This record gives sequence, structure tokens and C-alpha cells, in this order.
Amino acid sequence: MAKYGMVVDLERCQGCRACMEACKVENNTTESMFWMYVFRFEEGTYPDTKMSFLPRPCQHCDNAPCVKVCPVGARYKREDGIVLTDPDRCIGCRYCSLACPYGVNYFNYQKPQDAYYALGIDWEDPDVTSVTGGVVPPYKNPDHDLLYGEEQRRTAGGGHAKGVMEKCTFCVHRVENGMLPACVETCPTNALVFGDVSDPDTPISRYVRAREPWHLLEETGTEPSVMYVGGKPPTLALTEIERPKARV
Amino acid sequence: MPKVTRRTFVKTSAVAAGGTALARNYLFGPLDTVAAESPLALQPMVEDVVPTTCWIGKQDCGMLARRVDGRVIKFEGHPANPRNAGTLCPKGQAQIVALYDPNRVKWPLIRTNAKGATGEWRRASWDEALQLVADQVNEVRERDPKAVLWQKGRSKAKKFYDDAFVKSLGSAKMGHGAYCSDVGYRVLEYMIGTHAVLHPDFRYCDYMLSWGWNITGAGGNKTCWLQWPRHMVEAKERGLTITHIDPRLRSAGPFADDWLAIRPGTDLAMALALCHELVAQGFLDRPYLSTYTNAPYLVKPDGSVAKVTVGEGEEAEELALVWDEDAGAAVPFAEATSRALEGSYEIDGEVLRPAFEVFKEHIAQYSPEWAAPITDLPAEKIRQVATDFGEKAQIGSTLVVDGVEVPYRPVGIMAYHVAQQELGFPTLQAMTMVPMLVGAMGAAGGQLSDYSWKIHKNYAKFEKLTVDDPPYDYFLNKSKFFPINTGLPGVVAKVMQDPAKFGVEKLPEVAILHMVNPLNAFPSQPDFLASYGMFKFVAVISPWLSETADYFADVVLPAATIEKYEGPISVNNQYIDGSTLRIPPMDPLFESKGEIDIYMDLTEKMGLLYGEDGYLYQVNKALGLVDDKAEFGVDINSKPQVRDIFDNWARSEGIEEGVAYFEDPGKSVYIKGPVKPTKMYGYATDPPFGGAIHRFYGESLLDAQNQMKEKGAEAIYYQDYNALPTWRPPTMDSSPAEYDLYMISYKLIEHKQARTSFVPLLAELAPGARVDINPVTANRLGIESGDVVTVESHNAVTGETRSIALPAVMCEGIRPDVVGIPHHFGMWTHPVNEGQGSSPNELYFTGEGYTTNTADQSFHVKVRVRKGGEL
Amino acid sequence: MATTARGRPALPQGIGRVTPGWWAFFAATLIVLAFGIVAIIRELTAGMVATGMRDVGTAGGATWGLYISMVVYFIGVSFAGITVAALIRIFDIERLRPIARMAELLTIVSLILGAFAILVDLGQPLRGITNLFGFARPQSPFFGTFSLVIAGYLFASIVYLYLGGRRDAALMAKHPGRLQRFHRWWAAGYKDTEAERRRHYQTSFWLALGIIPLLIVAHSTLGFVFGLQVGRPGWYGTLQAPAFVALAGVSGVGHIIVLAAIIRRLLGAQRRITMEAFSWLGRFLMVLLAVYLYFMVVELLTLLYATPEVEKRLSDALLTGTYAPIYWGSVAALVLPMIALMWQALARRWNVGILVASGVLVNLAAIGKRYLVVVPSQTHGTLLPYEVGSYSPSWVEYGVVLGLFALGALLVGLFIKSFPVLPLEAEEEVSVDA
Amino acid sequence: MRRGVTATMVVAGILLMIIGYFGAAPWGADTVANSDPRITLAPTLFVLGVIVVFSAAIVYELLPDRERR
Repeated sequence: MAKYGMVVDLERCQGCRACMEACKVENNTTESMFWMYVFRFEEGTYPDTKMSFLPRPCQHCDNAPCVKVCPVGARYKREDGIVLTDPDRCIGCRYCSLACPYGVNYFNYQKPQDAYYALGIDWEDPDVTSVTGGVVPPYKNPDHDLLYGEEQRRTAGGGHAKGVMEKCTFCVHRVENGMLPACVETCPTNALVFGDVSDPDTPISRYVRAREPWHLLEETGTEPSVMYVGGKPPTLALTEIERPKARV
Repeated sequence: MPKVTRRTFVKTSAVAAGGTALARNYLFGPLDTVAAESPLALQPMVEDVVPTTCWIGKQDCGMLARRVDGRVIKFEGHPANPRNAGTLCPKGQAQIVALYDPNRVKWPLIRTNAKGATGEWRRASWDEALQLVADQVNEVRERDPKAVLWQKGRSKAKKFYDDAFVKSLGSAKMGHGAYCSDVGYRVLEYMIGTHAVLHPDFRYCDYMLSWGWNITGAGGNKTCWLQWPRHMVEAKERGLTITHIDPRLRSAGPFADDWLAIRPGTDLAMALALCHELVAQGFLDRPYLSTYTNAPYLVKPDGSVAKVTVGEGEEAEELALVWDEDAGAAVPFAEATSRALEGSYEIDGEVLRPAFEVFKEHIAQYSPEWAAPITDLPAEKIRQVATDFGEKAQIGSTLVVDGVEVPYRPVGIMAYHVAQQELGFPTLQAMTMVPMLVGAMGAAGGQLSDYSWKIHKNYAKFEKLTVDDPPYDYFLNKSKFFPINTGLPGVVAKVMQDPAKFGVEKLPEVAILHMVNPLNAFPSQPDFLASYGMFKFVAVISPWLSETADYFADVVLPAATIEKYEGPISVNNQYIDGSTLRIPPMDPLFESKGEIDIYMDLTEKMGLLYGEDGYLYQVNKALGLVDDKAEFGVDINSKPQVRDIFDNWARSEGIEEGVAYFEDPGKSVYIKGPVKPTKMYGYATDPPFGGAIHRFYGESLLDAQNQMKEKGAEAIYYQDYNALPTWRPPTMDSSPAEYDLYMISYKLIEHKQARTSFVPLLAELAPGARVDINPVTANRLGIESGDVVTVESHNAVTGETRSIALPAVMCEGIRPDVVGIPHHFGMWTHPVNEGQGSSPNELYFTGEGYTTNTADQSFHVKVRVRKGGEL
Repeated sequence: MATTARGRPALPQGIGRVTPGWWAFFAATLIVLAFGIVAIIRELTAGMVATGMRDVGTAGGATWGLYISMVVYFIGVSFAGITVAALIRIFDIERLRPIARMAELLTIVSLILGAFAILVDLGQPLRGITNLFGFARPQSPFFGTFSLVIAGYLFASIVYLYLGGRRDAALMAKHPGRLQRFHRWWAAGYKDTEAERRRHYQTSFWLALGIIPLLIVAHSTLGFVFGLQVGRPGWYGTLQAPAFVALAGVSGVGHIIVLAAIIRRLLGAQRRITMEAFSWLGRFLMVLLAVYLYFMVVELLTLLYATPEVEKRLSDALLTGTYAPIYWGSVAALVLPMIALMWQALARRWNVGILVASGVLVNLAAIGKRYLVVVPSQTHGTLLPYEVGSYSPSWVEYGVVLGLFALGALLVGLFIKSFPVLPLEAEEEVSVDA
Repeated sequence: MRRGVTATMVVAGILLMIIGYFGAAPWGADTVANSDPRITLAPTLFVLGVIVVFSAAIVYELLPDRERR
């Protein structure tokens, strides 16, 4: 059985946030929801200012606090290491987003159809619906409505429904079809590497052997599957700059 | 229990009824019932992939469009395209929303209200709109073709269908180069003949000066973001060290090994100091200087080059003289065996000195200690950069690349938009001299500029610059103002407002604007507000209603975004060459059309489509389907499908399947193969450097200055035409002291000039404009993060002031005397633009003091900032 | 024996009689309840975007806000009610006997409010009920809250109230009237024989013994909901569970004092609820308050002594930052009653007014402290350097909370009007046999 | 007999609680099995167990005395 993991090479990451965009288009996430998020940090004072970037997907922890606290078992971990959310079981208590030290969980505070950038774009425009068949958003990915894993649950982001939780799924609908997650696939400088960590001759295993990876918030004991190479663990000395429109 | 009276019964039942309605509503209605949407996809879907290229950025990355039932749902990078190798930047991913944007121009629009204010439109058919444009343009064209002005923003592939349109009309043509580092192109065309600016050979470079290069946010020379950062990251892993010279650290992010926070507008001083140090520390590649540059030319005391005329009549040509140390006499350049670079020689009673000797004397004054107070950089640091550059150049070493031995100088400069400053021309001259001194120009690991060593026609033209007498054309070509002239829309705007001052009689009357938005995208918005109002008739071709169209267009023709055939598109990433096409992933939405269709229909209406010198003839010429490839030419007497044009072009390139090759996702990128060293490195080309002698010494510039003086030009126009780059403080520094800050503008990676701020996915990443200000300065001015501040600019020549208000953001990575503003916002026609703030182009000036001596726009101005103001 | 308008003998303690004052009370609570229902409907239709809650991390909000603070507060109050009732039974504190039923009533009502507050906070409330009964996972601290607190403890309190009230129900069943069938059902054939009394004496003793550990376990799980989360500085800590229990006791006893004083004045039972009862409650409150203040000092010291940077950001926000007013307000609202109680205890002179005031203050402090546990850790306590966030409840949240309080008051009022809240005494008693 | 019935109910209640507790989803965060209950409606059994334990008190008091009748 594969054990999926991801390596983030901070010496290659340009902080361009293409991974965030690819994730948003692939998973049709609504406004201000970032399954993949990239911090842009500034540190120190002029002129010895330092800058750094930090991509933050879900860490798919092996000792996942979110799985432990979920009162109804909507959030579960699979043998292949991916932590997923079952939108038909989730009761929207949002306990997982508080247990998670990384803040990777997002809650559908309203009906998704109302949250697709409705401020400036009228998706019901007849000329657009004549082309897209009235699908909102017009780039809606049909893979999300299918069932995945031998547990056969609708975990690939089809959960865009009011009142349920959702988070990065390592693009389970792509990985199960043998493709790379959308963020890994689009990263311009190949700073994201994804693959089966248990198989020694995959690119990710070679990467891990070549460089000593560190983990984010190692001290919380969550044993994340996402490994970081280069750069250094973030501290509160870093201040976030250029935040996206993160609150709706 | 309280008695159940009729009133309470009514109230409780109402509440109860409400309750059941609520429950029913909740369980089954729009409250998203217990089970969310339908679990399984309903009907089986047809899924396919269409190969195409990105339409939003500059370098047309290869893409695969995933479609379901004909509806594009995802763009992904095309693995075979060398420029992006299967990856995409944020804009590439997000353009899918722009495709479906209901705010696109859906059908041809004809204005119904007066120009100069927000337009009211009526829907028109293509026939009616094209006919109107054809009539209006023809009426003017018959009188004077040059009175028709065709203007374009970014060309999204090889400029063939737009060049063909201009030639078939005979109209004037205006591009956007003057805002996109074209002064750098002029310098490289002048000095070494290539049509490009500067970038290092990343594959072997060890030490790079990232000079004003926005590594993590913007393009670079030739191609754009994504390709260069890929090369840079691989080079850094190999050990490349980067010294970042830029008032803003943000552009380099974590990739700057050393950050020199230089004061804006003083890059010339820094470059001169580097030249001074390289000469002083003896880092000189004498064989290169004496063999491939005009450094050995003997210069008279008046600065002109000593020449001898050889041959009579027409073949008579003047050959520059050099001092041949072996022969001990002045001989023409070609005949000398050992050309002297230094010393002074008396010939026919005159004391002549090699140009290099003049250069050494000229830069003797420009020591790092001299440059330190000007650039506000420690002298020691400037000296250290020169030493590193010199040492790491490994002068004299060679390297065998793919079997070809080439001089090896692993040092170089990446410089592009740094050229956009008032002293842009001399600055780039001095910066280009730095790699030339160590012989890195065209060397392995060294300084490259174009993807081949093709010599541009301007190289020959710049040998002798001519300054005519008025009347001049409205671009002021060959005028006493701009002997070298890129063609700046800002200058045209100034000329239109006051033709007499510039000695211009004939002004443009009709304009065709294709995907260009001067009101928002180019500096000095007030000038464009004034000048574009003067056009009798303006036709705009654009997918969105641009701000310029909103105020001044008579007719708006809806162009498709990515849903059209376009090309041919080079996929050259410096190391691998090839070509591809843009294939429409869907039919054009609404009633929009691809530009080639529009141009064919328009020229047909104008009667210029068919026949000799018609549009189709020009298309064949522009695509090279003439002479030996004439058989592939399009029949010039019948209107082809756009797809057929590319089918013919593909066959002419030797691809039997024609355009089908590019429509097949398995193929679709035609790789010609790796770029050979004999094409990439100047030393290795045949003849070396394309046969062009590198103009180290600019005699024709000095000559131009003399002509300008004779013709009565003012000092502000001629002062930078010097044989050798000479320092002077920029004009903006003479603004009063209260304008104590420099304003610079910069590009964000999430946006592309003025074309993406209304794409909601990108507006989410970068929501709006801001003023980056150093906390120390902000503290002094009593400004806290998030406060709205007013930024007021001052024109040092005219005294005019302009101001905008934007939120302030604290930024430690910027000089205390500099404020930075992104230039993607300030638009108003699209709902998503709401509240995004103004554009710095409303603050910049154009014209005297704020353009280069080659009519290129300067993006510098002195400003003052104070708290307060409304957004 | 006062007679009612229709000549029937008036029931004791004003049961069945709705004076204009009561009408006003019921109308007021119904109006506020209606406002609460409007707020809930708004939230259910528009989604939780109508509340002020937003995601933790990038959105810089708090995804648990006022609702969860009220859940913890209500369940805290419910803890003290049944504890006082059990202590009375186990230690036979005669003077507190009159307030036993009132305490049990308080427990049941506040538990119901706590359950509703949880439901209102869920994204999918209806599915919340079905899935919890179907798939609840013991590993989640929420399991304890759901099963032990809501289901188990609520049922146990109802049993305790039911059995304790059978004697009075039997007495009340004598009086004809609309409520007679209800009282007879409640009495379930209670004949007040010596055997039945002895049996009730035994059951209530064992029941009280059974409930106390259930309370401690149940309430600690609520503390573990916060205390076990390593990802949340400000929550993670061994002191959460005991501090929860202590503050629960404090707020619960405070509430009982207030309720007792109101009922004492309403039913003119000055003689029945004596000053000794109040002094006992006062002293019990003082002890619990002392314990809680001790916990606060311990927490503050560990917070300030050598805090890692993340906790530092949180403690700054609490002590001097955005949450400082609530923090110091709550501290003041705890210290003042402490001083008042100690002064009265030493001077041995207890004044009901001061006790009620300190009861109210202590409860306000409890709401403040619950809020300060739940919210700041989300807006200022992210381990990754997200930008500091903000949270302010929207009108929907205030509406729902007010609605809950109104519901509570309504339930208490209805109970008082339909069942004797004070155990019936000799003169009110009509002999069982007649 | 009264004491017998109550005792059996208490024991039955506790048994139910134990079955309900261990029948529900097992502790742990490493497989899908950790998300589903082993016995369907196990949590309901647990709650029923608690209710049965405490309703034993009611049964104890409310059982009519056969002798008296």
C-alpha cells in the first residue's frame, strides 16, 4: 500500500502562489478558502531585512489531532496516509479546525453558490449559462461528485455544501487516477514533490535521502506527512505581508 | 397552564406553522438538506484535452486545456513546452475565470453619448460596426495614410497579422515598447547590434548582478516570469550567487545573497563606479577589447574618430584608424595586427588617443567614493562588487560547450525594466560596458542578450544619426528632440496638445486601438485624457471595455480571449528552440471573434483584403510564405479560414500534418532542438558577434549632440547624447526639498499590467493597490499601517503636481526615502475593480525630464506623502 | 385557605394563578424568545455567515465564539445545581432543604439551554443529532459532553427531581383543578407511608452518591474538549478541566443564590429560606471562589513567568491587548464578591442583597472567563505566524443567546406556576388520606 | 424482589454502557476503521445504558408493594 507524502523545497519556492490558484481551480473552492496557502514573510528591520515564503498545504498528519477530535468520524485517515473529510457525515461542529495546529481547515459558512466571487461576477448571466449549462462555477470539476477509496465516500471536494468542513485532500481524485496533486503539478520551480514515501526509488524518497527534511510544528507531535527542505521553521518574528483577501 | 385563549392559539399556531415550514424548508428546501448535493455524477461525460498556449502573460507558456462536454474546466502546463515544462504561474491557472466573465464585451458596441465620459452603448451587428470603422478609416486614409494611427499593447505571438494590417493600410504604428525597456533595446542595438537587453547564461553563470530585476514577480529580458526563475533556481542550486541591486528587496525575495538598496535614478553612478574599479583593479580582457570593439579607434581631441577614405566614388568608404603597435603607425582597423588600447600618438600634428584611453580618463573621476553619496551605498560594497565581478570572470579561461570551445566568463547582469528611467540610455551603456571590460559579452556563462546573434537593422542606422529640420512627424522621428526614437505614446500625446512647439503639422485623426489601454496602463493619465479626445474616430478591439474605450471609443469590437488561433509562438527558452500555436479550447464566447478574423473582415470592408499589397499578401510576406516558400502562401484572392493560414505556415516549416500537428495533445510543441553554441555565444558565431564591431565608444552620439545643438534643441534633450556615458543628476532631483521621497512602481506576480485586476481569482490573491513605506519614514510622518495616505508627485520642469490616495502598508524591505506602488489597479469599468485603489500612472509625468533621450518613459518621480485623503 | 375566583380552594405557592405581574413576565420572555427564533431562522437560511464567526488561521477569525462560551457557561451552572441538591441529601443539611428542588430545576433548565446552544452552533444541526447518536466516537472529548452530560446527566437530574417531588405531587393531587391529573401522574401512587419514605430516603441517598462522580467525569470531559488540544496555546493545559469544574461550581452556586432570593421574595418565604441557608450558600460560594481564584493565579503565573513566544502573544492580548477589558472586568467581578463574602463571613452578618449582587457578578465573570478561554486562543493563538485576527459576535448571535436566556426563564416560570418549588409544609398540607 | 430488579437493571445498564463504549469507533487516528462504529448505533446503546442505570432508581421506588394490596 502506498504512503503518500510531500516535500516542499523552500530554496526553490518563489512564493508565487500558483499552487494556491491551481488548487482553487482544481477543487472549485469558494472565496477566501485556501486549501493550499502560501505565507509571504518579512523579518528584521531595514537594511538587514530578510524575506521568506512558506507553502502550507494540509500536513496529512500520521497522528492527526483533527481525526481524534472529530465527534462523528467525518474526518478520517486512510492507510495511504491521506486525511479526508466525508461531507455526508460532517455535522459542522468545526472542532477539527481548532484541534489543528496548522489552521488548514475551512468551513462553508454559506451556500457555496453564493460564495463564488458573486461580488463582481453574475454567473447566472444567460449568455454565460448558454455556454456552461448553468454550472456554478463554470469551471466546476465533475470528479468531485464521485466516490473515492475502498471506503467509497464523496471526499474529493464534492463537500462544497453549507455547514460542512473541508480541507486539502492531496487531490485524492487525481492521485487515485495516478496524477499528481494540482499544486505539485503547476509549481513553476518544482518546489513541491509528491509521491509514495514508502517506495525507496520514487523522486520523493530520493529527495528525502539527499536533504535532511524538517517538519512544521514538530513539537506538537502530529507527525505530518509534509516535509520541508531548506529555509528554517517559522517563528513569530516573521510578519506576514501581502495577505490575500482572506475574509468574506 | 395559562388559559388557551383564541389569541394565544393563533400566535402559537403561527409559530408552529412557521416551525413546520422551517422544518420542511430545512429538511428538503434550500437549506441544504441533511444529505448535501446528489452523490453521483448524472450522465457519462465526454472528456478531452486541447493543447494551447496561455493568453494572459508575456511568454505564451504551453498549456493543456482539460474539457468536459466541451466546457474547459482546467488549464495545466504543457509538459513538452521548454519555457514552462508542465507548470503554470498563478495567472495561467486563473485565466479560466476570465474566459467565462459575463462582463466581457459580448457584441460590437457603438457609442450613443458624447466622448470624454463614461460611454453609453448600443448593440450593433458585426456588419454595421465593421462598415462604420471601414468608412471612417478609409475617408482619412485616402487623404493621408499616416493620419491613421494603429496602436497595440502586447502582441501575443509573432507580430505577423498586426504588421500585415499596418502595411496593408500604410498607417502609422505605435507599440508599447517605450514602456517596456525599449531604451535597453536601443542601447544593445547601438553597442552590439542585438535587439534585446541583458540576461546571463544561467547554465554556467556563477555570479550575477540582478540589477532592478523583479525575480519573484516580473519578467526579465526576452521572455518572462516562470522561465527565468526556473533557470535561476537551477543555477542557484549549482552555486550561483546573486547580488541584488534594487531599492526594494521584495523583488528578489530570499534569493538575494547580497542586497544593495540603491537610491532610485542613480544606477548610472553605480555602473560608472564599477567600470572605474574594474579598470583600476586591472580586470580587463584586452584581446576582446582590441579585437571586437572600437576601443582601439583613434580619437581626436574634439571627440571625433580619425578616419581615412579608401576607394573612390560610390565605393569610397571611410575606415577608422587604429594605432598598430607592430607597424608603429595609424592603420585602418582591419589591417592592424596589434591594436593599441592606451597611450597617445601624434599624427599630422594632432595628438590622437585610442578610445579606451579616453574612456580611462573619462571614468577616472567615477570612483566608488564618488558614487557612495550619490547612490547612498557604502563605497566598500561597490568596490567589493567590482572585485567579485572581476575575479569570478576568470578572464582568459575557456570552456568546451557541446564540442565548441568558447571563452568562459561566468559573470553576468540581468537587467530589463531598470532601463525605464530618465538616464536609461547612458545607464544601460555603462552597465553593458561592465561585462564588456571583462570580455564576458557573448561568452560561456557570461552576458547574453538575444537568443541568437542576429544583428538588428538599427545597428547600421545608428552608425550615423541624422537630425532633420521641422516639420517632423508626430512621433518626432529624426527630430532635434530625439535622434534615436523608440516612439512614445506619451510624446505623441504631448505633440497633439501643442504641435507648434514640436514643429509638427500633420496630426493623427483616426485611431485603431488593439488591446491597449493608455488611460490606465501608461504614465501621465491627464495627457492621454487630453490627447485621445482629439481623435475624430476611435475604434477599439478588446475582450473587455477598457478605460480608454469607455471614454473615447466610437466603436468597440469584441475580441476573443484564448478562444482563437494565434501564433506562430516561439518556445525558445535560451537553450531549446521550437515553436507552437495557440489552439482555441472552445469556440469564441458570445459574439466575440479572434483578431485575425476581425482584421480580415475589416480589411475586406475597406477593400484591402485581396490582391497585390492587400492584407492577405502582407500576411504571406509577414509569415515568410514568399519567395522560395511562395507555394505555401495563402491564395490572396479568397478569404481563408484562420486555421488554414496556420496550416500553410506549418507545412512551410516542413510539418507534413500541418496545423493538425499542433492540435494533437500528444505532439503540439514542435521542438527544433537545442540552441547550438555557435548560435548562442557571440564568440562562436560565424562571423563572431554577427560581424558587428561593438561600439564601446559612441562617436555618432556625440555627433548627434552637435547636430541637435545646431538645430537649436534645448539642453534637456541633447545632454545625454555623449560618446561615453556621463553622470548628471536626474531632473527629478531638482524638485523642491519637501518632495523628499522617490516613488517607484512595480509588478506583482499575481497580475499582468492592466489586464487582470478584474479577474476575481487574481483579485483575491492581490486585492488592491497600496503604498509600501518604510516604518521609519511612516513613523516620521505619523502614519500607521492601513492608514489612507495621499501621495503627491511634483514635475521638476513644469511645477505641476498630482496626487492620489491609497492605504499605506509597512515594508521593511524598501529604502526609507522610497515608496512603492503596484501598477495593476486604478480601473473602473469592471465591477471587480470596485475599491482597488488608483494607479501610479496617475502620478507619473511624461515629456521633458521624465523621458529618456530616446523617447522612452521614465518610471521615477519625487513625491511627498501625508496622512489622510479619500480612496 | 384563600379561595380562587371560582370558589375552589387556592393552591399553595400561587400555583395555577397567573397574576398580571406573571402575565407581563411571560409576555416579555415570549417576545425575547421570538426574537431569538428570528435570529435562528436567519442563521439557518443564510448560513453561519450571518454570525460573526469566521475560520481560524488565514481568515483570522474565531470559528467557536459566543455560542460555545454559552454552552460551557450553561453546563457549568447546571453542575452546581445538582451538586447542592446531592450535598443536602448526603449531609442532611436541613436548613438548605427548601432550596433543593429549586437547585435541581436550575440544573435541568440550564442543561436544556446548553444542549440548544450546541445545536445552534452546529453547521448541520439536524444531522448533528442523527449522526451523534449513530456515529459518536469515544475518543473525541465531545463524546463525553454529548453522552454523559446531555443524555446521561440530564436524565439523572430529571429522575432526582421526579422522585424528590413525588410526596409534594401526592399532596397537590388532592386539589381538584386543571393540574390535578398532572400532579396525580407525578405522584404515581405515592401514599407517604413509612416504608415509602424510608425507600425514598435510601434511593435519593444512592442517587446522590451516583450523580456526584457522574458530574465530575461529565464536566471534566467538557474541560478536556479544550484542555487536550495541543494545537491551541491558551487551551492546552492540565488546569483546564479542574478550572472548568471550579468555575462551574462558582457560577452555579451564584445562580442558586439569585434564584433562591427571587423565589423567597416572590413567594414571601422569608421564614422558609432562612438566613442560615443563605450564609451556608455564601460560605460554599466563598470556598469555591477561593479555589477558582487560586487556579487563576496559578494560570497567570505560568503564563507570565517564562512563556514561549506563542503564549506570550496570547497573554499580551489577554492582559494588555484587545481582550484586556473583558479579562480585568472578569477578575474584578470575581475579586469584589470574594471580598464581600469574606467580610460577611468574618462579621457573621449576611445580607441577601449583597449575596445576590455577588451572585450576579460572579456569573457575569463566569461568562467573561468562558469567552476568554474560547476566543482569544483562536484569534491570537495560532502556532503558525498568521496575522492576528478579530472576532465580534453579530446580532444573530446576541439574539440567539438572549432567546436562550428567555427560554430558561420561561421554563422556570412555567414550573413555578405548575408545581410547588418549595416542599409543602404542615399548614399547606391537606392530609394525604382525606 | 425490588432490590433484585434494581440490581439487575443497574448491572444491565452498566453492561450496556460498556458494550456501547467499546462498540463505538475505536480510539486511534490511523485507519478508516477509526471513523465507523463497530456495532451500529453503539453510542445510542451507551446513552441507553446510562438511562437504564438511573431509571433503576425510579423502578426501585415505583414498584408497587405486593403485600399491601
